[in-house]
This record gives sequence, C-alpha cells and structure tokens, in this order.
Amino acid sequence: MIKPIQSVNDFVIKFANVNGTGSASANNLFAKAVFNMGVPVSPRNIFPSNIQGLPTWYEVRVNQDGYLGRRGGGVDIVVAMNPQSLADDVAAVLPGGYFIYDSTNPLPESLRRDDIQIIGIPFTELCRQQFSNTKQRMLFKNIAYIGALAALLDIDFEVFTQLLSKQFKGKEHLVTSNTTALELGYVYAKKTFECPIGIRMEKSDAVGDKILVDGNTASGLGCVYGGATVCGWYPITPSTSVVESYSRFCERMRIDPASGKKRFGIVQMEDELAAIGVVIGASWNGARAFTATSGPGVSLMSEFLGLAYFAEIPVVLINVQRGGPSTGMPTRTQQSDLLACAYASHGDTKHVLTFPANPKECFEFSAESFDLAERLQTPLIIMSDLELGMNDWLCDPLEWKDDSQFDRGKVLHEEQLENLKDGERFGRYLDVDDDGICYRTYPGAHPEKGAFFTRGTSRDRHALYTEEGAHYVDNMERLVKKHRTAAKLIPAPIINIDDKRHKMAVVYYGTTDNVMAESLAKLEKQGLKFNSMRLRSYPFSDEVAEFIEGHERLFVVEQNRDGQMRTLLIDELECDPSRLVSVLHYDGMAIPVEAVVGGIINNLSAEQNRKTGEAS
Amino acid sequence: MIKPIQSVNDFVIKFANVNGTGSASANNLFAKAVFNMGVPVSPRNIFPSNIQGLPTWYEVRVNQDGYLGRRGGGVDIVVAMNPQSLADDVAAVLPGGYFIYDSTNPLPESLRRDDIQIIGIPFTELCRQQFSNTKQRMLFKNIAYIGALAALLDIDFEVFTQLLSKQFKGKEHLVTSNTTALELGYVYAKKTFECPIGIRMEKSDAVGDKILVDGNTASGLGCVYGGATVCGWYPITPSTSVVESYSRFCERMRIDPASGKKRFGIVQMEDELAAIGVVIGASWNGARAFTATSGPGVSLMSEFLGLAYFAEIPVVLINVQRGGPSTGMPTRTQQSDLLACAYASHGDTKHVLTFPANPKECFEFSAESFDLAERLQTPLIIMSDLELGMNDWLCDPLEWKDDSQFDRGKVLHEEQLENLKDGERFGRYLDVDDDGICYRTYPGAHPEKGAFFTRGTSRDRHALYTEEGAHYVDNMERLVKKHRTAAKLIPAPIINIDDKRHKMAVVYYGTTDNVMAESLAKLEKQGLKFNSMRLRSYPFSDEVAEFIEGHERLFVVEQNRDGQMRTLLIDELECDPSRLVSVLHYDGMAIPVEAVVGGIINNLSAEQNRKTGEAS
Amino acid sequence: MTCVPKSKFHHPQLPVNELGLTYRDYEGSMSTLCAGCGHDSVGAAVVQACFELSLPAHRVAKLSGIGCSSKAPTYFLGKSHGFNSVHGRMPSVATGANLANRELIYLGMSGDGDSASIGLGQFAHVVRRKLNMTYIVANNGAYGLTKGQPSATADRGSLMKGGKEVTDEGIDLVSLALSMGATYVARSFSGDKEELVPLIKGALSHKGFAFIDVMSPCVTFNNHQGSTKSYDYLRDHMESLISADFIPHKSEITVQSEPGEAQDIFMHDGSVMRLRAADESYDPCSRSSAFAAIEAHREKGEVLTGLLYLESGASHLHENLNTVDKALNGLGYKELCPGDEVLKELNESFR
Amino acid sequence: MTCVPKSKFHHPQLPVNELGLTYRDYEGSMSTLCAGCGHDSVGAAVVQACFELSLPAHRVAKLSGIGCSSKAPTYFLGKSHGFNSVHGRMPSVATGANLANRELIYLGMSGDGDSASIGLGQFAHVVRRKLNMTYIVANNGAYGLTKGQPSATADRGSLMKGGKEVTDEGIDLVSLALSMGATYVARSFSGDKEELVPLIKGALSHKGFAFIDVMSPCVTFNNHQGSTKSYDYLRDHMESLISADFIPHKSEITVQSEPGEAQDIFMHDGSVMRLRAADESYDPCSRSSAFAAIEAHREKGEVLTGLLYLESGASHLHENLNTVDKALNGLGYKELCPGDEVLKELNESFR
Ligand SMILES: Cc1ncc(C[n+]2csc(CCOP(=O)(O)OP(=O)(O)O)c2C)c(N)n1
Ligand SMILES: Cc1ncc(C[n+]2csc(CCOP(=O)(O)OP(=O)(O)O)c2C)c(N)n1
Ligand code: SF4
Ligand code: SF4
Ligand SMILES: [Mg+2]
Ligand SMILES: [Mg+2]
Repeated sequence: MIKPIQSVNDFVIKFANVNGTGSASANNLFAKAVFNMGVPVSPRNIFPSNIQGLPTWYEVRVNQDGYLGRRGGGVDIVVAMNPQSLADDVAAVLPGGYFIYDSTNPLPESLRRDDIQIIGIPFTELCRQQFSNTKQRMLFKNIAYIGALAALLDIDFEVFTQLLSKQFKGKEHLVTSNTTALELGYVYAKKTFECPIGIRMEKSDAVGDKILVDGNTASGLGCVYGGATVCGWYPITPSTSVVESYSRFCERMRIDPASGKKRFGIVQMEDELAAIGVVIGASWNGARAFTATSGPGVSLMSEFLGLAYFAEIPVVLINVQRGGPSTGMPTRTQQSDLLACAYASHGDTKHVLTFPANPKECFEFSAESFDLAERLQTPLIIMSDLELGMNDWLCDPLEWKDDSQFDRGKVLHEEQLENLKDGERFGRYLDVDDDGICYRTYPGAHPEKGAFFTRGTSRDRHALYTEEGAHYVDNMERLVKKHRTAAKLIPAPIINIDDKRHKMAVVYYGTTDNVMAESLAKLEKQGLKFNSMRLRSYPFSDEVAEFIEGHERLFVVEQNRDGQMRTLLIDELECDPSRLVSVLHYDGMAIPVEAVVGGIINNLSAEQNRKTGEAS
Repeated sequence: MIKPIQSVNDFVIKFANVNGTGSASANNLFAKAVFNMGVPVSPRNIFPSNIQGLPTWYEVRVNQDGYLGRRGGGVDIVVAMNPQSLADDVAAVLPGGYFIYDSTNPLPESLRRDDIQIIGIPFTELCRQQFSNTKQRMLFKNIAYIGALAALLDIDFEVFTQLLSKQFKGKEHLVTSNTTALELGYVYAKKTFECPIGIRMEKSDAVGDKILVDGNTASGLGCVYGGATVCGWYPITPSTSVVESYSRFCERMRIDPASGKKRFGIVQMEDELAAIGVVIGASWNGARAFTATSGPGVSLMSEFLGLAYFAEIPVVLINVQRGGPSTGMPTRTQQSDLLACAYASHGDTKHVLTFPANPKECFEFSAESFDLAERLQTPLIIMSDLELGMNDWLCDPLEWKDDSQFDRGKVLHEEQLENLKDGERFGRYLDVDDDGICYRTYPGAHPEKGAFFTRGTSRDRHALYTEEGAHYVDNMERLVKKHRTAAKLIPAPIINIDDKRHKMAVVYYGTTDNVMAESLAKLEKQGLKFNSMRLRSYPFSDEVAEFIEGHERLFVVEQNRDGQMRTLLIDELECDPSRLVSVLHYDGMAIPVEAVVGGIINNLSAEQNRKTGEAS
Repeated sequence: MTCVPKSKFHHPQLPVNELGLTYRDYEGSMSTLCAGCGHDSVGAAVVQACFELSLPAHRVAKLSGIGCSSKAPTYFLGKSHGFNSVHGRMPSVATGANLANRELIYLGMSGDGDSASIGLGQFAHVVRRKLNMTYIVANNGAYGLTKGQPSATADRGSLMKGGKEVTDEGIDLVSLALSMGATYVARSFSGDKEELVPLIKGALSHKGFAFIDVMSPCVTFNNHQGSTKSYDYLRDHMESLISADFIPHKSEITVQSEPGEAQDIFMHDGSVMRLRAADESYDPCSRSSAFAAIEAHREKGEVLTGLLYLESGASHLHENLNTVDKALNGLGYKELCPGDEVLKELNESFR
Repeated sequence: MTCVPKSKFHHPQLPVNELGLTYRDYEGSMSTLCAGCGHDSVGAAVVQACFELSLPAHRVAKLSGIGCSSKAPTYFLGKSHGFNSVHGRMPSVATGANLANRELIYLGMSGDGDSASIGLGQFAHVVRRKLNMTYIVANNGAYGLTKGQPSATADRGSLMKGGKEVTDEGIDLVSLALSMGATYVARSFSGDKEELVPLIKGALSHKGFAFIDVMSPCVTFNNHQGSTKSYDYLRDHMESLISADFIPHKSEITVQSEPGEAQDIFMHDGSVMRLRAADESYDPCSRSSAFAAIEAHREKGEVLTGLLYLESGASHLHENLNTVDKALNGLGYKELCPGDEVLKELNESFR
C-alpha cells in the first residue's frame, strides 16, 4: 500500500466535468477560495471546441511558493463528475493521490486502483434529495463537491460564505441555496471521512495584494486605458473575450456623462479582413483603434497588414494564439504564430511584436501599444495565447500613473501646417528626424496644406505615385531604419544574471515565464545554473544581442514545433545557430516544468554522451 | 568629341514609347529579327501600372556570347518616340552611343549632348505622307523606326519580310502595308545617314535550336502537359498570362475530338481566396488543379494554404512575383515573397517552393509540380517573377518524354480498398511507408471503405477529430518527416564546382541565373574565382547542405531587401550566418551584372580594408 | 463505377430501401451538438431524404465551412467523404470539387455566420455560377460555436441573448439566392420534417444550384423571447406557402394533378416535384412572384416557407463551361498530355 | 474646425462658388486613365458637384480600392486626403474612418470588380450597417486595370472583348444595395452629366448610406458590340425614370412643386431633392416599388437610371451605436482614460 500523499498548500487538483452543466462557476469558486486563503493558485480550463455535452476539465495548482506553471505528469486529486471520462480521470491520479467521485453510481470494478485513495460521495443523490427542481439539481451538484472539498482539504468554510455573499450581492436567496449545497457536501464528507485528508490547506499570506484575473480581461482593459476608441472585430476563440472585456469596461467607463452617449465605437464586422480594415481606416483618420483575433484571423489579415506596413498606418492587433496550423486546436494553447506575424504579408515586411507574460503585461502592453503603434506608424502585434488569455492568473495589481499622457506620435495638426514657413513643404514620407519615422497629417486638418494620398503602391517622399526604382529603394531602406528605431522603443527584455560567469542561459517569452522560476530552481538542485532572459518584443534590442553574445549556449524555450523565436533571433542577430538550442513543447497544453527541465537535461546529457563517445 | 561606340552583335538598345500606341508588336518584331539572324537576344518590357498614355520602354540586349542578363548602367542606342520622357531618354545613352528620335518635332536645344550621336528621322511626318488613316499613321510609325534600324544596324531586310509573312499569314494586305512602313524608315535612313552606324549586326549561328518564349506561356503550357484539368484563378499582374496561356493551349489541345467538349475547366473566381479554394476542392476530389497569382493574392491565400498543409491536400500555386510589399510595384520584378510563401499561414507550417530560372524550367517545373504536389500531398509554390514571366527569354527548346506517366501519388482506389484484408483498416493519416506520406482516397471511391472526413482541425491517424495532445504531436512530427522527404524529391540544385579548392562561392536562384555567367566571368577577370550553386527548391537537400558546408564564404545573391533566401538557408541548415553574405538588388528592375559584381567586390574590399585596418 | 453499396446484415424489422439499406446506414457518428439543436434535426432530415431516395451514400460529397452547423455533416452520411473546410469558404471548395468530378452529388451544409457573414461573397458567387449542388444553410441568426453573437441574418430589431438589439439590416438569404440566379430555392424549419424532407429530396434531385434556407434554432444562445429565430417565434410565424411532394422517377405517376390544384414539375431524372400553393396566384416558376411574396410576408413579420422557386432544365456550370461528360478527375495521361510531337511544333512557333 | 478654405488668386473670369473657389480648386492631378474613359467623366461630375455645393474640399475624405476606377480619386479633389486601399476592401476602411471622425464627408469610389467581385461581401455589409457615406461604383462590367476580364456585373449573355459570352449571372448592384438597406439609391451614366451631377450632390448631402451605380464605359476593353456596358449600348438602353434636382438648403424654395408633378424630399440639412418620375405610379420612397421597376426594366433589357430610392431621416451607424456627437478622434486623454482610482477599484474586484 502506497502512502497517501501528504502536503500543505501544495497540490494539483483536477475537476472532470461535462461542458454546459454549470461547473465553471463552482470550480471558479474553489480557485477563489484558495486565493482568499492567501495561497497562490493557478486554475486552468481545459475545454473542448464544442458547446455542450463533452468532457471538460479544470486543473488547479495550489502552491505556497508561488510556482504556478503546469507541473506536468499526474495530479494529486481528481474530482470526477463525468462518467464519459472516468477511466482517464482515474488514470490521471498520482500514486498516493486521491480520487473523489460521484458514488450515486458505483465505480466500475475495473477502474479501481490500489495505489490511490478512492473517495465516493453520492453528489447526485444528495442533491436529488435536497432540491426539487432539475436544473437546481444539476447545478448544485457542482457546489456540493466544492463543499466536500472544504471538509476534505480543511478550507475555512467562512471563506466560501464570504465569496458567495460577494458574488450574489443583493440576491440573498442564491446565497442561501448555494450555501445549502456547499453544506450538503461538507457535512457528508465530514461525517463520512477522516478530514482533512493528507493534502490540506492552511491560511497564509503568500498572496499579498495580488489579483486573480485572466489576460483577455486585462488586455481589453488596457485598450480602454490606452485610449482606443474604435474596435472592429470578428469572434474567434480564444480572442473573443478581449473585445467582450473592452466592451464591458467601455460601457462602464466611457459613457459621456452629459449625453449618455458612447465615447467608443465597436463594430462586429463580417470577417477578419473587414475587422482590420476598420482599424486601418480609423487609425488613418486619427483614432486609436485595435482588433483582436487568433490564428485563422491573422492569416486573413495578412494582405491588410502589408498595406499598413507599407502605407505606414498604426495598427494594434491582439493575437491570442491557439493551436495551429489551420483551424488546428481552437481551444488549446501555443506560441506558433511568430513567423506568420513577424513576416506577415508578401514582399519584404517585418512587423513589431510584443510578448506579454501575465495579465499585468497584457494590460500594460495593450495600453502602451497605442503609443508605440502611433509613434512607429506601423502594425504592432501583441502575442498573447489561450493559456494567458482565458485563464485566471495570479498577478500583481494593475497600476496606472495618473500623470500619463498619450503619445500620439508625429502628427502635424492644423496649426503646425498653418505655420509651415514659405518653402517648407510637408512631405508625408520625409525622414525629417533621421529615425525612419515621418510626420503625418489627419484628413480634414487644413484647407490647403497637408493633404496627401495614402496608398499601398510605391511613392516618393511626397506621397506621389512613382515607379522609379530609386524612390522605392529609398523608402524601403527608411523602413529598415524605422525597424531599428522600433527596437529601441518597445519593451526591453527581462534579464536575470545569476552569475556573470555562467556560460549557459535560457531564453524564453510569454507564458513560458510561468514555469521558469521553478524549472531553474529544479535545475539548480541538479547543479545546473543559468542566466536567463525573457524576451518581451521583436525586433531585438542591443541588450538582447549582448546577452546572446555573452553566452556560449542558450536554450530557447518555446511552445511551438519549429522553434520560431530561435529563427527570429538568428535571422535578426546573425548569431551562430549552433549556440541556440531549442527546447520545445507544443501539444496544446501549456508548457509544464518537466518539459523545460527534461528538455535541457536531455540535451546536456546527449552532449555529454557525444563527448564521451568521441573521447573513447 | 567622343568616339562613337563600335560593336558587332553586342549592344543594348532601348525603345521609348507611349503605352497603348501599338509599339509592342513593332518592338517585338525587332527582337525576333535579331533572333532570326542567329544572334542571342533578350528583350525587356518596362511598363507602367496603367493602360494608356504613360511612358513605356522596351530594352533589348543583343549579345553574341549569350550574356542576356541586364548589363546595368546606360544603353548604347535609344529610339525615342515619346516626347514625355525625352529628357530621361537622352540621359540614358552612354557616351559614344546613339540617340534616334522622331525629328518631326525638333529636339529641344537643352537636350542636345555632344558626346553622343544624334540621329533625327521624321517618322511622324513620313507616315503622315504615306498613310491616310490616323490609326495607321500611329501604328506604322512604330514599324517605320524598325525599318530605319534595319538600315542603321545593317539587319538583313529579308529577315523582316519573312517575319512579317509568317506573322500575317493569310492577311497579305497587312504584309504589304507593314513592308511599306518598314521601307519608309529604311529608305530614309539609308539615304540620309552613313549606314551602318558603328554598332551593327551580323548573321550568326549562336542561337542554335533555341526558342524565344516568355515564362508565363511556358508555365501555362507546363500545366497542360502536367495534366491539370481544373484552374480557379483571379486576374493579377504579372500572373494573368499564365492562365491565359493555359487556357489558349487547352483550347487547342484539350478538346475531346468526339464531342467537341473540353477536358478542362477554368473558372475566373471572385478573388484569390476563392481561387485557391477551387484548387483545394478539386485536388481533394482527385483532379490536378492549379492557380496562379502574385503577392497580394498570396497573402489572401494564406489561410487556405494552412488548411492544405494541415489537411494534406495537393496544391499547385504559381506565384509570379512582383515588387512588394502591399500593392507595391505591380509592374516591376522582385524575389521577395520567399518568407511569405515558405511560412505561409499561422501555426507551424512549412511549404515546398521551387525556383524556375528560365522558361524551360517554367515548363518543366509546372508540369512536374503536379506529380510532386500529389506525391507529397501538400502545397507546392512555384516562385517565378515578372522578369521571367512576362518577358521573352532565349532558351533551350521544350522537351517531353513520350513514355512519361503521371505519378498520382499514394491513392487507394476502389479495387485496393475492396482488397483490404480483414483487420486491415484504412487510416488516412497512417504513416505506412515511414516517409511521412500517407495514403488517401478520393470521394466516391468505394461504397463501404475509405470514406473519411477531411478537416483543418487536429485528428488522429484515422482522421477522427481529437483534441488529444499526443495525437496532435504525432501528426505534426510526421509532417516534419514529410518535409524532409520533400527535400529528396524536388528539383536538385545546379552546382558548378569550378575548383574544389575555392573557398568562396555564390549561391543564387531564379532569374538571377541570367546574369550569373557574365558576372562570374567579369569577376574572374579580376582574379576572383567562385564555385556556384543555383538553388531550385526549398526545403534544401543534403547536396545543398554539403555545398554550403564546403565553402568558407558564400555570397547569396537575391532580388529582395531582406535576404530572404539567406534566412531560409540559415534556418533550415543551421549554418553560421557570418559565412553567408547577402548581395541584394531590389529596385524593381531585374538584377544587373553590375549589382552582382559590384556587390561582391565591395564586400571583399570592405573586408580587405577591415583586415588592413586591423593589421595597422 | 461498378460497385454498388452492399446491403449488410441488419435487424430484420428495420425497413430497407431499394439498395437494401436501412435508415441507420445513412447515419454518421454521434452528434456533439447541444441537445435540442436544430442542426441535428436538419441532419436527420438529410438522412431520411437520402434513405428514401435510395442514394448510394458514398456518391455524395459533404462540404462545409466552420461552425456548429458546419460540424453537422460529421453526424450524417458516415459513408460519404466529407470536407470541413475553413470558415465561410465552402462554396469555392465545392466549386473545385464539382469541377473535378461532375458525377457525384454535392451537398453543402453551412451556417448563417458561415454563409451570410464571412462567406457572403462566396455564397453569392457560387449561386451566380450555377454550380450543380444542394446548399443548405442551417440558419439560427447567430454564431453558435463562438457563443451567441449575432450573425448577418439576425433580423433588425430582434433581440440577442442578453437583450442587445440588432441594428444592422438582416440579410434574407432566400432573396439573395433568388437574385443571384439560383434555380431551386426553398425555405423551411428544422422542426418541420414533413416539409423539409421532400424539399431536400427535390434539391438533391435538382440539376443546378438548389438552395434551402432552414430555420434551425440555437437552443443555447438564440432561443429566447425577442429572438426571431427561436422555436416559439418560428412556430408562430411560419407561413408555408408552397408545399412540395417529391415523387421519385421510378414510381408510376398515377394521378396527374389537376391544374390549379397542384403543379407538377419534372426534374432532369424524370422524378417530379408536385407543388401546392396556399395562395393560388403564386407561381413557383416565376422569380418575381417569389420576390414579391417573400417581401410581402417579410413586411408582415412572417417567415415564408416551402419551395419558393423552381426552374427546371436551366444550365449549370459544367454545361456553361462545356466540359466533357466524363469526370475530369478520371481522365488519363493519354487524354491530357499532348506529347512531344505537339511540343516540337510549338517550339517552332516560338522561333 | 475654425479654418475655412481661402479663396486664392484666380483668373477673374472663372466663376466662383460661395467659398470663393473656382471649379479648378476642386480638381486633382492629371488623369492617367485612357482618353475617353468613363471614369474621368465621373470624376468631373464629382468636381462639379462639390464645386456647386461649395464643399470645403479638405473636409471630404476619398476612399477607394484597386482598379482604374479606384485610381480615379487621385484625379479629383486634390485638397482632400485620399486612401487607395486594397482590392475590394474599401468598405471596411471607410467604416473605420467614419467611426473615427463622424464630422467629415466620406466619398467612396470603386469599380465593379472591386465592389461586385472580390468586394461583394464588404459592399453588402457596409450597406447593411448603414454607414453615412456616398459610395460610387464606376461600373464598366469589366476589369479595366487587368485588361478586360469580365467582372461580376457583366450581364449574362453579353459578349466580352474577343467574343466570349458571359455565362454567370450578372449582379445588379442597385438591387443589392436596396435589399441590404441603402437609404439613397441611384443609377446613372458617366455620359450624362445633367443627370449625374445632381445625384452626386444629393448623395453627398444625404445622411446615411448613399449608393450611386454609374455606368462608366471602359473604352479600351469593353466598348464593343455585344457589350451591354458600351457607350452605344447604354445610350440606346438607358431609361431615365426619376430625374432629380438638388436644391440647396440656402436657396429659397420658391415654387413648391405640385403633387403629381414632382415630389420634394427634404434632406437633413434642409436642402431638397426634387424628383420627377417619368412613370407616375413610381414611388421613390418605396423599396418594393423600386425593386419592381428595376426588375421590370431589366427584363426588357433596359437600364433604369435616376434616383430610384430615397429614405430620408433613417438612422445610420453612429446613431445605431449611440456614439458621442463629437469626433472620436478628437477625444483627449481625460475623456478616454479612466485613471488610477478606477483601476484600484477594479483590482479589488479581481480579488
Ligand atoms: C477565419 C475564422 N474566423 C472566425 C472563426 C471562429 N468561428 C467559428 S464558427 C463561427 C461562427 C459560426 O456561425 P454559424 O455559421 O452561424 O454556425 P452556427 O455555429 O451558428 O451553426 C466563428 C466566428 C473561425 N473558425 N475562422
Ligand atoms: C488582391 C488583388 N487581386 C488582384 C489584383 C489585380 N487587380 C487590380 S485592379 C483589378 C480589377 C479592377 O476592376 P474594377 O474594380 O472593375 O476597376 P476598373 O479597372 O474596371 O475601373 C484587379 C483584379 C489586385 N490588385 N489585388
Ligand atoms: S450552440 Fe447552438 S448552434 Fe451550436 S450546437 Fe448548441 S444549440 Fe446548436
Ligand atoms: S482600361 Fe478601361 S477602365 Fe481603365 S482607364 Fe482605360 S478605359 Fe478606363
Ligand atoms: Mg448560426
Ligand atoms: Mg470595372
């Protein structure tokens, strides 16, 4: 008999449900409870590309040390509420772990395991007795298992009741019925089993002033703070909630108090081509505008992205990446659109990308992206992903400096145009400041001066159509210069020099951040030490180049098949590919710690073997 | 006074016309005449993105040695028929060169140059006297200057009359009137100037059995020979004539003799998304299908390209590249869609590319691409360009082996399905042969077996929908394997090892081939010797890798800004970027010899300076 | 093709069709749509229509875009090849497929988002090219799969879940199909199998572009009050104008209908659509009659159903292109490759 | 905006408008279209309309796609900003531009390939969203810029240059615009300035989506016999049904038209469209009347011109969205950024 797992504030629990049965809010309640006990928590929704009736899981990691990435491997506790997936769910429990199931129907003998603790609670039956209405029976079954967990894991019942009163403020009957359901599970567990089990929770202060929010909510909010007034979009998982969040916050914060009218315009367009068309039209006309999409939408936007690049129109595009290629895995996560975005559209194009790693950065990068896109007059693509966008993350509270201002970039308004001296002639594509960025004017600015024709065809510095090779090259070279300017303005990498003498480093970006501290700690335990760099944007700055130059071997950790960031690094920095080693994970689930640790160790030991082999 | 240029069968002549005035056929007559004298010739149309009334040029290089790329720099002779561009045209003449103009209106004093020979012939006036009808007057003016050239350059008048009778077979009156026009110019020149001038033509046999044809014609013909039966397309310069040629040849060669009906279906679709949709639908259903487009079309096709990659459907796409990004320079040439095509669509995708370098390869690559795409069950993109597609090239005659057969790839037909043994189950994505390529079935093949659902979403080996990470990864890894298989099947590089000991090499592809022999000869005169490799496809084979490995420094010559092939080489072969030096030319005109020679020499002398600097 | 479907062993009580197949043989894999989703009823109607027509299922090609409705083909005709393409672009894929092999039956299944929003262009153009296919839109006025946003067929003034009012003009796909030249145009309701099955049978038997706009409620996101695509609303506002009976070719047409009572329209294969108009003045062979009736009912807030227009014998894409009668995908090397002799002549012409 | 255009020194004999500007001031750069191209006449009509309306040219934004017709905006209103976007996608760019600043006048200029082929989806959707703009299609039934292929408006049965017959159904953009909810719908002929100029003036003054389908022959590729878009064909087959006069707001409307004789429709700014129908039964304020008339003339092979439909006072996109009256692009940091206090509250709600 294997010893049951013992731990305090450190476990992974997985809820197995059927989608469309209302489990989401119950599971969410559990995560919130952990959070409210002051213990770091990271819940993950694993849902099918379907609306109702298929298996869906909610995996929650609870970790006192704040390690919140996916651990990988099995889980400590399963709450199995879905008969369809029972076999898989039993199999997911680690030896010594706990399997909680709805014992209204008996567990098939074949599924029994000796090496785990099996805890049966007749949730369905309990609710059948308690509630008369079918819908209530279905919904409260979920709340009941949360109640049971309160007992089994020793979660303060108070925490739940507080959460419920907060959630259902003003709807007291809901508070009551939910509490009843909670108690149903709680009491049953308490009286039937020895509580708590080996795994339990204790109040802590490891959460501090942190918040629990998903990336898409933060991105949408960032667009409000960044001053976006126009949004054209088309629904697609997992980006839809960015616009939903923007819309919700706008309805609250952007209503003109005098007239009750809206200081924003959101239009659901007929497809993604039209969505980015709206952004381009609005930006050209001097409004801050954005759209959000995912893989297939990015592909459809590529012609327009080329136009924006060449005609130099600001675009803010939030790409919440999912599993590709094609329709791929719409409800899974990946970082596989880097090349498609960096090189989007035919011809020589290079686009600016940023890589947020947590909701706070979603907020900040979204807000700042309008400054950057307008400053650079080019598309800026924020590369989020499903893991970040659609899951709640524990992160630092959002901040805003009230003395901020929008940087609208280089624009000549009526007055400046009026004051142009004789002989001074406005030229849309004149590189006045030698940074590759030119001055633009908004339509309607001045009756006589500053009008020009925007186009995707070659033109001279005064925006006049030309097929003259020299003008074309002049312009294309300036765009390269602008790309270099961009590298100086966009978010700097987060570099951690553990020790200057380390020859090895890890390079990563986006949601991989979530597993990095833990992975490095694990590696360190095995005597392997690394400096590290989290990339936050493309093109790469000198700082990035120096870091790469400064190490002999760099492990580039990515969530895609082809090592796309590594390709960008080599292409842009001209570094020797043999120094950059890919560590990849791309099965659609967020990268787990074991993939990083395993990937690096395997590479090093393979190397070791090679060397030994050579020597022998 | 500069000595007039003297040469035989070696010059560049440029015709300056107004577009829409019928100069094209006259200019073409000139090129054909040179060809028929047995002298290598390469004409180039330099035309605006417009239908009528703007300057257009026709530049013809005549070169006994068969050097037919653009020389670069000025030209030896200009025939100036366009008052709008007179100043530029005078300026284009090399010192010692010849400037022939329509002296019906006097040449402005300001444009006169002392260092060139100015030859005025009143073409308009001559035609006014000879012809009564205005349209004739306009058209025959063009023929008249060809007549004058016959005299000035000593071209056999017979050659023209033969060409005219061939061209206007059965329309004798046209032969007569054209001959009259020719004589008009001929006689005037003969009696007014000392003929021939310093530059002249002599009959030769340097042409052999070569032909003069444009790449798009050859590509269209290749699609006929390759067995394409379905074409969905959307017009766009410079690809339109691929489909026009396919259509023309089909109308001649693909009519069912019994019924008079067509063995092909061409549909002009509403846009490029629809065009490639047709190809995908037809290929899925077992027909050979293709489309042709250019930059903006490629961008629009990118979502569908991802579907074809992931669902593994053959696609033949002929991309006749033009100046990008965006609408860019629609009537100029470039090789700037490599990254957009190789990595087209979101997610981890890699597409197969081929790079024809002359019309013969356009023909062969088009024909073979159907075998390849069906064998590989993936998109294959033929990367032609405007320079190749829309200009007449001197090239070897087209050949076809009559004992060829189509390789339709791995398909299980009714009989094979019927004969599947008990327990053998067809699986669309089973890697039976361990080459990454699976067997497919056509719709309707068998009543009971072989049906499956094609989709862009993740699926297992039996084509069933799944969101299981392991299945997804299994599939994606197989696609990588298939990509490696592709490298073995697609056109091999043309490698020229001048001397095994050379440490330096040039790498190039596509139309750059046209200037390479001459460039290498020029470099050799300066004591610089290179091995060379012309890439003909992507992904790269072992042979390519070995060549790259075998040299210390490789100059990668390309017609784009960002060195896109170099990026692909580094990404795919993992070679050290510092060994690959870009030589780039991308102003929209075909790369001239001087760009290659200059680019390489500049690099080497910069290096030299650096070294000397270091040493001192 | 020499092979025909083999009748398999089956439960003796299940009725069999002419091919000896049961209804079951026409089903697909288990549906993953929401319980009660209209699309499953549409799928069931397709199964029944094909079963009753005794179609060899493998000679049907199912094509779709992306959406709950576009997933539906997985759940019927499991022996047919299917192609779940990309969002809104099924029509072009169908065009290519049809060009490749004119001998199969093409059944497109799409949603209102797929065909009226992102796919409006492709939809309109496939109609005007008169592709020989059956095109079904399972129309719920919303995007089911992305959780309930309004589609372009959501009626102006109707309410979405959450109470937001639709302000854009709703697109009527039936009128659009009519004006783009469809030759078989019908509308029906997923809840009315009686009406729907014969319409599908007629469409599958029609040579030319057959369009059926099936109101197919989304129980999860668009079945509330204020919606004009809910089960309740539709039951209350459907006006079946032209009921249609499909009389297969082989059955003897015993009773020729009396003029005024019903109108018989012969299909290319000899089968007959027998139409009965509720309103006698309605002429199902007149486009303008159809337009006027649709418009009139629309203004009254009613949804007109039935076979609204039928033009028999009109030419379709293959005929317009004058392609050979044989499937293009069946032509061999000899029929396609002109060979070296021809190339030699061509070379000469390039000199 | 405080600035108004300054009248410049000009030839004393040139007539000036209320802003003191001459016709010349409304021109653009020299046209590079073919001599005789209909599009240049359309451009000239725009110039004249703007001149006569005394529009401040810089307050007009010109938007187009790709094609000869889409190039045309370069050749008029040189003082306006212009945006030559990508092929077929001008409507979405116009939507964004309009959202950003409701205070400018939006003039879209497109071709039949641009709007009916590649752009059909965007065209239909911008109409149903009722964007406040004027949308002109210079319709020649062909792709001029790519040398003469048929566009989706080429009529079925007509001949293309080279003699090929068009087999796909031709799209009638006017009917499409009507059915998608356009509130000002007209058709005219580039060769008929008398008719066209007032129609443009009315469209520019209309609040809502104003569509003008201008038959604009391509002299180079589609002006031959057998074409239904040639100058000759159009001159012979145009039927001007509703002639329109534009009476500017400021001019006193002295003679109120008699009923039956003409119908006066007031625009939002107080100006008037005075319509005279050749056929008395025609009601330019009824959509179905318009449909029927268009269809009837189409069947006779005639091309109906004039102001076919006008709905004054309908709501447009900004109104439907209930956006503030001020241009969104003019809102400042204070009006847009909620600030740190609000964020603090939000943080609390995330706990
Ligand atoms: C290019 C692209 N954009 C967006 C999506 C996301 N998406 C999937 S289905 C769908 C809408 C489906 O609506 P409809 O066709 O009406 O089908 P329903 O689910 O209502 O049956 C959308 C927007 C996608 N898959 N691809
Ligand atoms: C995506 C894309 N596809 C194709 C083209 C090539 N193209 C340029 S203009 C044009 C057709 C224009 O037709 P229309 O809108 O009728 O304008 P016209 O020239 O007849 O006035 C096409 C196909 C393009 N520029 N972009
Ligand atoms: S979400 Fe709506 S459309 Fe989709 S399966 Fe459920 S009920 Fe049907
Ligand atoms: S090609 Fe036709 S549409 Fe284009 S400019 Fe010439 S006449 Fe006009
Ligand atoms: Mg729908
Ligand atoms: Mg046109």
